Amino acid sequence: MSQEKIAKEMFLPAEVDATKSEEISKPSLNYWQDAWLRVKKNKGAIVSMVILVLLTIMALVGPLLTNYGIDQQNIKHNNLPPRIPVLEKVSWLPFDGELTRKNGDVYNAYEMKNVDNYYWLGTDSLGRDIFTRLWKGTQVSLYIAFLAAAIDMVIGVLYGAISGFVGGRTDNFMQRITEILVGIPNLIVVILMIIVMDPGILSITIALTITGWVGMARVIRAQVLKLKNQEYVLAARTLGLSNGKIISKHLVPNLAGVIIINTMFTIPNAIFFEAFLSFIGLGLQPPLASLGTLIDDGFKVLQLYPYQMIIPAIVISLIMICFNMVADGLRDALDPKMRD
Amino acid sequence: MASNEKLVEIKNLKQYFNIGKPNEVRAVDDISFDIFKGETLGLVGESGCGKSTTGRTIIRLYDATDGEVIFNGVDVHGKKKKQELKDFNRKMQMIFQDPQASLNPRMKVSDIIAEGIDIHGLAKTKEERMNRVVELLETVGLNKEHANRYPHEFSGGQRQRIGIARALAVEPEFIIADEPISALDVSIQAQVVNLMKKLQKEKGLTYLFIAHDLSMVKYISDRIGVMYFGKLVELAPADELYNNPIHPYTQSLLSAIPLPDPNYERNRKRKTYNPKVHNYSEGDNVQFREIKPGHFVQCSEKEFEQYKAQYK
Amino acid sequence: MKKSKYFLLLSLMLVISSFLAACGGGDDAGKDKEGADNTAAVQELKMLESTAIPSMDSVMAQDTVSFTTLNNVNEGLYRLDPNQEVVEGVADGEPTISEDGTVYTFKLKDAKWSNGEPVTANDFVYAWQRAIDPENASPYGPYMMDGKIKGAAEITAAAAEKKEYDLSTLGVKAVDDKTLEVTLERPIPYFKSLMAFPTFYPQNQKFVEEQGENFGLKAENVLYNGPFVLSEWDGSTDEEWVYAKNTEYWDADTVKLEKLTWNVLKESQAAANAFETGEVDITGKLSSDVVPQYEGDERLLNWLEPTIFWLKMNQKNNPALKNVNIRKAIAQAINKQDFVDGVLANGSIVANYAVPNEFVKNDETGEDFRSINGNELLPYNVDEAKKSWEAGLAELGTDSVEVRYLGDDTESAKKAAEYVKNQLETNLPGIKVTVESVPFSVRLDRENAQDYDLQMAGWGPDYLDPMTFSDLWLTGGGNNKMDYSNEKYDQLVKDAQTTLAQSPVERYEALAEAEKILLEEDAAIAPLYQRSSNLLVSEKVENFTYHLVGPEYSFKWTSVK
Amino acid sequence: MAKYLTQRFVYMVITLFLIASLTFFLMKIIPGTPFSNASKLSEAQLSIMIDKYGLDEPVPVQYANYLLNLLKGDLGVSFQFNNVGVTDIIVNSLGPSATLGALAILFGTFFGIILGVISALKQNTWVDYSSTFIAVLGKSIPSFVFAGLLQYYVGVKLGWFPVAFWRGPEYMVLPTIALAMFPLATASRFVRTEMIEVMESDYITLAKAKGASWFEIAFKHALRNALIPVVTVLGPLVVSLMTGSLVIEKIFGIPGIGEQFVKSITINDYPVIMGTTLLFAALFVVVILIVDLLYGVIDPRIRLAGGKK
Amino acid sequence: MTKILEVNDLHISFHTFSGEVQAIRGVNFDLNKGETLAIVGESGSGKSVTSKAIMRLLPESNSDIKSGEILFEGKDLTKLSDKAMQKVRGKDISMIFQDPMTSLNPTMTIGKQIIEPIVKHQKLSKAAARKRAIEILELVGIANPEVRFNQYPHQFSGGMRQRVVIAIALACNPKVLIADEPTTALDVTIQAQILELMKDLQKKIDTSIIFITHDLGVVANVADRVAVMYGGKIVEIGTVDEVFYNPQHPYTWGLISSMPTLDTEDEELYAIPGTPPNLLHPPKGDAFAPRNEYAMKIDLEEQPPMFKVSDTHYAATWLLHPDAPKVEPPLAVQRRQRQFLDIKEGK
Repeated sequence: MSQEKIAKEMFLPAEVDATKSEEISKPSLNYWQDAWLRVKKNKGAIVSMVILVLLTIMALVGPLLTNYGIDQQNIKHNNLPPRIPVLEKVSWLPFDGELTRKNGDVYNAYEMKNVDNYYWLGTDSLGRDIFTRLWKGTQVSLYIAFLAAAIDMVIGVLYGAISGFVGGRTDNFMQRITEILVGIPNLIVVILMIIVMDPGILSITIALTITGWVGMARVIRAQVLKLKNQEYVLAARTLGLSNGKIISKHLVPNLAGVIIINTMFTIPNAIFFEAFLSFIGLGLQPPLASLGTLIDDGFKVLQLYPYQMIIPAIVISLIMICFNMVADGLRDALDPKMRD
Repeated sequence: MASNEKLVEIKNLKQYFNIGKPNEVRAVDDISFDIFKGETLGLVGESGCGKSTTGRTIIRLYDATDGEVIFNGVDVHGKKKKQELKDFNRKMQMIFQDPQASLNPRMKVSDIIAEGIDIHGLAKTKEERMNRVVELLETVGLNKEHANRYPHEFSGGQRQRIGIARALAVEPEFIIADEPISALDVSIQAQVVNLMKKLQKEKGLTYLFIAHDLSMVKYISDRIGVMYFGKLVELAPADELYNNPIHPYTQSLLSAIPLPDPNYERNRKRKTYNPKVHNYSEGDNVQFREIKPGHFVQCSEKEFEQYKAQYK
Repeated sequence: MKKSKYFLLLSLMLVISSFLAACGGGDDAGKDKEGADNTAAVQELKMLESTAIPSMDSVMAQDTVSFTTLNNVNEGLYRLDPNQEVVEGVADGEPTISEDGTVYTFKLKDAKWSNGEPVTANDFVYAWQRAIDPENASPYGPYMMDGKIKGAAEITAAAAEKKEYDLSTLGVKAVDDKTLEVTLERPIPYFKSLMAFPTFYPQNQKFVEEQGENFGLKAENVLYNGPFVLSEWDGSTDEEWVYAKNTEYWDADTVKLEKLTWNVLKESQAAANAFETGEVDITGKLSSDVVPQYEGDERLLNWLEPTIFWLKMNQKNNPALKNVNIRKAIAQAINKQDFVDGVLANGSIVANYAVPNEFVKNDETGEDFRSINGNELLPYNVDEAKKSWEAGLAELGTDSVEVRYLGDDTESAKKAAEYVKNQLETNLPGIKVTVESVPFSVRLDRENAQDYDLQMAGWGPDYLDPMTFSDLWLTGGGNNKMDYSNEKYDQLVKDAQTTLAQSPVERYEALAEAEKILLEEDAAIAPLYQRSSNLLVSEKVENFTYHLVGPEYSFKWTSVK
Repeated sequence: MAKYLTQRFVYMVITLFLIASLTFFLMKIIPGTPFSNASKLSEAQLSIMIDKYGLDEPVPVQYANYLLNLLKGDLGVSFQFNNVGVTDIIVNSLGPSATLGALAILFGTFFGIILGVISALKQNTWVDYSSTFIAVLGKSIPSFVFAGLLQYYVGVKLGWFPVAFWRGPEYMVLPTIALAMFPLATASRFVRTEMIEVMESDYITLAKAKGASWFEIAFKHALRNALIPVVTVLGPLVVSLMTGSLVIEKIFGIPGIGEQFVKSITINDYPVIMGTTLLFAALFVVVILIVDLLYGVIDPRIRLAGGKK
Repeated sequence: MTKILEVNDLHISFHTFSGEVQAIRGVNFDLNKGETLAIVGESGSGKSVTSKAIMRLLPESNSDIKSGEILFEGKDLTKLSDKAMQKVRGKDISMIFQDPMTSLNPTMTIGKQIIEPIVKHQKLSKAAARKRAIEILELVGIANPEVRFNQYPHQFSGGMRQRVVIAIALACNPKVLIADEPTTALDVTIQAQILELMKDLQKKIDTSIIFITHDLGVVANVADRVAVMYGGKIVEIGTVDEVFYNPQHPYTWGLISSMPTLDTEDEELYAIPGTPPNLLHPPKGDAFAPRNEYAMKIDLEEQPPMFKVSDTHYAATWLLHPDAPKVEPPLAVQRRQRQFLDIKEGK
């Protein structure tokens, strides 16, 4: 046994400070820093976040990057496929300005129409630059989505918080109302609202939010009901904290995660719904574009000029995927159940 | 230590939930007892017996259905002005069971502890506030490095001590400890119990100590009350209760506790309790009666005579 | 516990089985799958339509699908042939016309209803009276008859004022079973062609009254006297219906086609797909997005429709549009050629006129109406437009004009809106166009209320005469709705309706003169293009017949190669 | 149970009443006329038609008449089809929509559940990632894009299935797939999350401790519990199918109610709009009720609570 | 005495967000036929992980048996195929969990849950299995078993549920029963009933029990032998009397003296200072050293081996090294050691 080799002095009492074991070696992290660390581990969410930031930046500056205006038409240059300098030389990339006819012939649309310009993502049937319109459309779609999500958030959080916090009869009454609201198919309400109101961004957004907030309200109410009986809230009450302060200091910060996650899921839904409305002809007023209207336009000429649909479809799918991934990632990161 | 001065008088306290509905619950059903200044009153019973509700009703987390809670001669319940309530909140505090749930995860420890200081304006400057927080942290065996941390970085025992520091921040006279140690590991329980005892000595605190761990309750309490289905069935000084349990439920409860003593365990005989044993009939005046000085039992008149004879 | 569980299961089963029942219902429609790749000898075809048949009551019908179906399963006095000529239907030969051209007497053939009863003159009287009867509120009856058939307008007016009226005052009567006499309000040169319109079809009184509420609701609630019968049609919501050859038809020998199956498919691309896979032999009219795919394809059938799209310029609200220079500027600032070539790309042509091309020919000279005025009234000309614009702005004393543009919310209408907005804003400095795309019904509503500045609208004729276009712009005319008024114009059109009614050459010249005033002098509207129809027709189809007014297609002469 | 159902029924009636009223008044606000040929009609004639359809009465009277007729089960007569009752229109066009919807929800939830279970059991493997990818795609690509692609590539290019119409089982394949993508994606995500949670629960550990095989654990023990929360999204899923079917019906030429609805909106056929809205709403509340009852079937705890009520 | 289960040098790690957590760091013990071995320790000490490792119930995705063997009747459970392991579970070794509220499947009737292992392992017909299940329900003291058989867990009280869980565990007369804190979630009176039931049943079916708990009172009640775990290791193991009356490890001292007995009076309780070690970064030497007032320099440097106290009693503390100075254990322990001598003499 090795113990024979142990030197005698090793058996002298050691200086042990028991309080040292109470020291915390990890750096101090607040909730958000901690959540951020978790999100960072989720590669999908991070990549998605970066993509979303890039898309948002592009939505803002993209329309300015070209020399073409959003509504600048050049009918002579219409229906041109994507062509990008340099990349056009790479034969396997779809940026060479070539199109395929129905019978399989491949031809260069730029040569045929005698066009020297480069339209990075091609042009539409009115000869407008798709690159410019794509980012404008992204901007509009994101705007609608964010606005819808923001309105949902405000109404939903307020409604849910009041219902949950006040409780009792108020809660009962408010719950009955939401039950009935839930009983109304939102598609119908949205369509009816859009018909009644003047068409446009605002009415679409309002229509989207008219029933959208119920989901948020329900989640918030459930959370508030749970939180208001948490011991730290009880503790605050025994300390004599007023209701208002309890809401602002204890409930709201703890609801933040849920609100963010819910909002993150609302945004893609709103984008999706806007696209859907465009498709059934209840979309924006021309010449304003959203991703939905762009896809709808492109869908009509899918077989002839596939890029006109595929490009906005890729962007919308990318936005949807990224929001979903980020939302998933945030849910994992913010969900206290996942704490180790 | 314990004096004869009554700090809290609980008179015919009732707390019913869902009144009038089919699922009406009589969580606390007409109980009365006093808590003397400087003592620790233990309250034991099985889960659902109403001991936590009693605590929460006393501190006004619930509005009592009926009855009075007289603190320092003033009824706590009923309509109160904001300032009165605030004063009351300062004097009576609570320690909670779940060290995880009792601290707001979004707040720094310093802010959690200082919450009461802020509410009651006990610190004039930021510096004073911080000094007070550090002082409290040190009182509960933590140090100022911990002030800027968040609750999830602490172990259960540490969190419970933070909870105690929060309660102490407003310098209360009376603390209701609602199962403060039942979620803690054995080795940590002793830390917390020692701390509570120490604080009681130093600050002359009065405790209502709610627990289901009878050996710990016996150790910390001067007197112990036993609850069963919303009623207080027995109340006596700690030793008296353990040595001469009168109510059959108390007897059953005591006989069920395993102790860390194999020899004792080999010989322990468990008694069972069946409420039918009382055989109360309609007219029996079942009341809380004093069998011996300081030893109260819930019983009918007949039982009262019987118990008195038995435990002379 | 148990019981409630089974109850729930049971209710679930019920729901599912009701779904399955509905599923079974769907299967019924799949009877006729044969024929898709049968030999050419089989005289069966499949065609697409954009909506189901709303009505099989010729009196109540008001849309092209109904008219087309009625045209193939029923017949009036006359019908249109593949060359758009009026040929005999139930009428036997030419009518006798009175001196003043207001009384027509028709002799009837021995035609039969599908229940074996003969088609009599009374059937016409009955149907026409039904059509004008305010009780029925037929949308097309008064529209086709008022001002044309004697007494029609009076009946409508009386009913609107809730006064008594007498249906027998309508100028139509059965002299005997085989002789029908029609009295007109005034001479109408195109009256014979009007008789090919389904509103003037006969109806068997006994049958209609027997059927009562059910008349025209399903295949079995209709009587047929045309080349085909509806062998399968389950009512207005049925999206599949079948024509079968009518062996009782007086001219059954001419009819080759045995069976024609119709399906509803609205999406043009889907229609083209179905055509490609051979599921249909003839598509419906295709939207312009799909047409370029078939550029140079022999199966693409293209013809010019007599439908013109123009910008109506409302002079009621916007002071700028009251200014003729401004109107001229707007009318001339839009590059129509680019639009029809680049955006529509479906064979539509530029319209610099208000009466369509290839629409009507002068009965006497055989010349197209357009040959008088040509196609250069108010053409695209940026320089002219700018000049007029400057002048107009100077007159108004302003340097900017804001106009609201009202259009439909269909894809192509939106595209046109975007184009027009862009053209105007590019070519006319200082103009600001706000586009308002609204559903069709809303557009009509706003047109009636004259709540618009510019309106993109189209007009298609219901009978073969330029008057259907010219009378639109009469002062206070029912379709004017833009406060346009020019006495000269009114006078010329009135003359054409009355004094010149029986002198075709002068009549056309008067109408042509009016058109010049409308466009060149007043620039009241800004015509954009004349629409072209496109559909895909399989190579095996022979003598596919389309029409320019009323019903869209005839299959009497169609066969399979 | 009976009391519970009665209570639910009362709520349903209230909801439907509110929707009926809301739709009615919205219809009154909507600009436009139901007469598609209004531009051709003279004013005299228009007034005759307005009179015939009772549109000249004061709005409250119209409302009262509407509600009265509704009570009698009479939804009115369509403007676009001559003399055709709205009830008939609904009855005739509901079949294909219901079939398509039912197929899509069955197909979608069935494969969604399978996909979800597999990816939960094979968490963080390529199986999981690829099923996640499918799910995200299914949720992200608008159904009309998906339908268009399916029609062109599978229908026209490959020629596997008919590209349009509604004549028999083979005609249902493409629209069902197109419509089922969203429920499939949603269900699979939900099942995955729930399965992962359920698989960590004590009773699953106990089942393992009993020696149950993974298959028994997944399908006998876990799935049913994982399905409880999934049932809550079934209601919204059915709605999404109703939403989706408008588009799918349009693209595949299916004579369904969604297509009918959109059409009646564009031509202001008030009675059809109101009738269809009511029907959708009624379907919706019934679906929600069924979902709640399903809840009881799957979860005995709730069944008891429901029974007590 | 025959060894039925042997755990040798078991090392288990978990892979978490923050890194590798060495939950079990070399655990050795054996279980004799018919005995009850109690494993005590605070949360995080590794007692539950050990028991789950025996059943191979650790999550595959993030746990890792790094080394060691678990011998059950001579075969190494760590090397069995999943299929073979399924045959061991429920039949040879079964398990009871802490929370009776969550350890029954809420959507399955009680009967089905009991029948499942019977049908699986004993290949009985449904009817026979049902009969057996009702017998077992009766055995664990459930009245009206015929009715109860078709009920769902939510219709049972906590104590009743735990009886059902026990019934499931004992359905196939297992050779080893692992009870993971089976009474922690129960009230004292129910706890007493369940403990009695378990002892009673153990006698009837002659099974060996590994009883995991942190409640020393329960240990004193049920155990034949006791293993004390700390920081992923067993620090002391011995018969119940040896561990309770003659503890050798300072941690055991702390545990025992931190609990008041009924005669502990006013004196301050002995409290182990500090907090348990973080097994993400286990200390170099004895894991208990930072909280050990008797720590020696070597404690900080090297992990102590198991020193033998008696044939049945071992403890891992350098204090037992011949070179180590003699130290005074806490008062409460001294009191117990005197009691131990009495007991020995009494024997």
